[in-house]
Amino acid sequence: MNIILLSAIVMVVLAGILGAILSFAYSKLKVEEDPRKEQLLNLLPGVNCGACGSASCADFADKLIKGEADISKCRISLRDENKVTKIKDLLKE
Amino acid sequence: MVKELILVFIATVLVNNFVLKYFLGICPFLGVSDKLSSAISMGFATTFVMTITAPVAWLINNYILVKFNLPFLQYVCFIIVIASLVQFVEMVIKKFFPLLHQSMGIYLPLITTNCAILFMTLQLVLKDYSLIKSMVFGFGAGVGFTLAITIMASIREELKFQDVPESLKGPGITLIIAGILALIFVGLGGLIQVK
Amino acid sequence: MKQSFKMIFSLCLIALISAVILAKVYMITQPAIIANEKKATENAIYKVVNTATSYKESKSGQTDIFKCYDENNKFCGLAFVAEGVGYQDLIKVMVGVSTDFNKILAIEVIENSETPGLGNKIVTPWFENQFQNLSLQNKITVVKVAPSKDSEIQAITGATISSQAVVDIINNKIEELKGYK
Amino acid sequence: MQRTNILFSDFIKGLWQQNPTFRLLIGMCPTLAVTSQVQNGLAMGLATAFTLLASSIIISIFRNFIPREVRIPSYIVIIATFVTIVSLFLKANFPEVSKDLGPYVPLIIVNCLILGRQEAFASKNPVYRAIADALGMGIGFTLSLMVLASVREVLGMGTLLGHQVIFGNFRPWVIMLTPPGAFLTLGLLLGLVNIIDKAVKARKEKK
Repeated sequence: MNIILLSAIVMVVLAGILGAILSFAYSKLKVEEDPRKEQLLNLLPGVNCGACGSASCADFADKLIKGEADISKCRISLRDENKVTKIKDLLKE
Repeated sequence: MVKELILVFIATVLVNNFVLKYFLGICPFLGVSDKLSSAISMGFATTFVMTITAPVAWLINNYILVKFNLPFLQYVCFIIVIASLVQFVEMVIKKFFPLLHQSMGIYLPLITTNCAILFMTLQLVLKDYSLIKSMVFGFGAGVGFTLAITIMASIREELKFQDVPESLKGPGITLIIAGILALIFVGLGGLIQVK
Repeated sequence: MKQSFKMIFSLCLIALISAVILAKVYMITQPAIIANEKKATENAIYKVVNTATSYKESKSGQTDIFKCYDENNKFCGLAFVAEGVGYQDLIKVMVGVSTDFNKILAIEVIENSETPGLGNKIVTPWFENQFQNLSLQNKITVVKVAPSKDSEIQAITGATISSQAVVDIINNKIEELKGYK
Repeated sequence: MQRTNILFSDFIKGLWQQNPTFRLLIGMCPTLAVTSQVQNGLAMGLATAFTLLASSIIISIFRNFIPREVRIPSYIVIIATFVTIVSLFLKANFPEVSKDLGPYVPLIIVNCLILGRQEAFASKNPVYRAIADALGMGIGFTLSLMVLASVREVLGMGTLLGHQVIFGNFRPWVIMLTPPGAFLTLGLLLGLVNIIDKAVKARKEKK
């Protein structure tokens, strides 16, 4: 079978299965959380590179809310001054 | 057979250490290793994750890529499955095991952007290990990562009380210490000759 | 329900586009990649069997053996790749032997990742030329001092493991191909 | 006029104030691994810059169509596609460079620099800003790789881009080509960058 068709089928099937699993998980496994964490997660890069000392952005957001960590430790979002100020106001509330 | 597995394990932990010889997982290595407790839990989580990713990668490679002879899809297939599985497993653990999520689950998203894990999956395909050997290789890679990160964390905790030159504070001195550690691990080279 | 459909659809669309693009690029670059590999092996073959101008591939068990012919198409030697683990990682050696399999014409280390400055000295002409016209009657051995017998070679100072590894790799492959005629 | 100086500031940021290797300290794995020769450092830098630029353009064009929940897997697939294209291109046209870079080419996919840029910048700004930012970061990354690679190659082999640079009986520092050398050189370079930065700030205050 022509290689383009074969690779297209393999990838679409794979993406379909994974997409279905993810969408099922999003609808069924919703866990209620502190609303601020949701907003924080949208502001943080979400790259989970671990450079801030905590393992993932979600973990870093928890620490930010508890006040254990400081936004300056997240090196990627340092680039964006207005984002940093937005995060700081969010935490002040 | 078991002898071979032990050799592969020791070679991956000591001789071909993922952090100090192949420069992998440097972002978490620099970032997280200033506290021993978080270093250890990150090490265990990474080891756990590597041990389950290795067989998954082996299955994808043998039953999809090799069977349909599509070598060029290797990177895309591995990374899409790893990224999606990670998101799914993390949600499952967050929903059903909140306690486990607190200690280990938070490290799961780390897998998608961790060089060590992708490198490990590509190496076990390149060296075309069997399923069992791939798992031992993944487990050894994780233990090697944990070893390097815990040694570094304990040194850095001592470092807080030493006077480090102003400009080297933080990542600078960590890299220099990592250089000395790498020098020690070079001494272990040639300990075991295994493919 | 609409949200989950949108998720699956976008993931599949991206996967589809990427698969088609990759297949196309793979088909375009594949001939060039195969040509590169072929040229690399060819250069090595002509280096170890220097009188050869053409070669024919044949198999013995797992290994490919290249039968070499010189300009007036006379069978002038055999070449094959021997590989094994050295001090650090894999070492690949292209070995050229005489037609009657009892003398090494020359060798060339085509791939190694030994320690820079020490182990990777196995690639230097000084080390590789020692193997020229080495007799294969008995096993090749490594000595620290100047070689006396005609099946001995001198190890590189400070890299005995790598030198020994190259010799072992060649010995094992010669042993394996003993039956081939 | 106002638009061009935003673009210019986006571009310049990547070169110095927010240089990925020396200031943001992200994307360290390839930086340490392939910089034993300037040629490899340059190839890795350009490959990363191309992937960053290409995926920034695509992601910033489709930023509104990709649903929030599957954004990380989708971005990673786009980046992985471009990395595979680069890897096939290198194998076809520059076989020796591709062999030298070896297993580190696919690691561009999980390079925190690229995914970090997509998430933090490209997925929230229009295309022309994403291009300027990607160019700035890409070139900044390539330059820092070449600085590190030239230090290691000159000391480790006495050559620069293959040509003999140091003459006389100079015994090359073989350690520079091994992993410890990479860690030590980068650590000291970071210290140097901090010293230069402090000096520049001090002079600015004096003005």
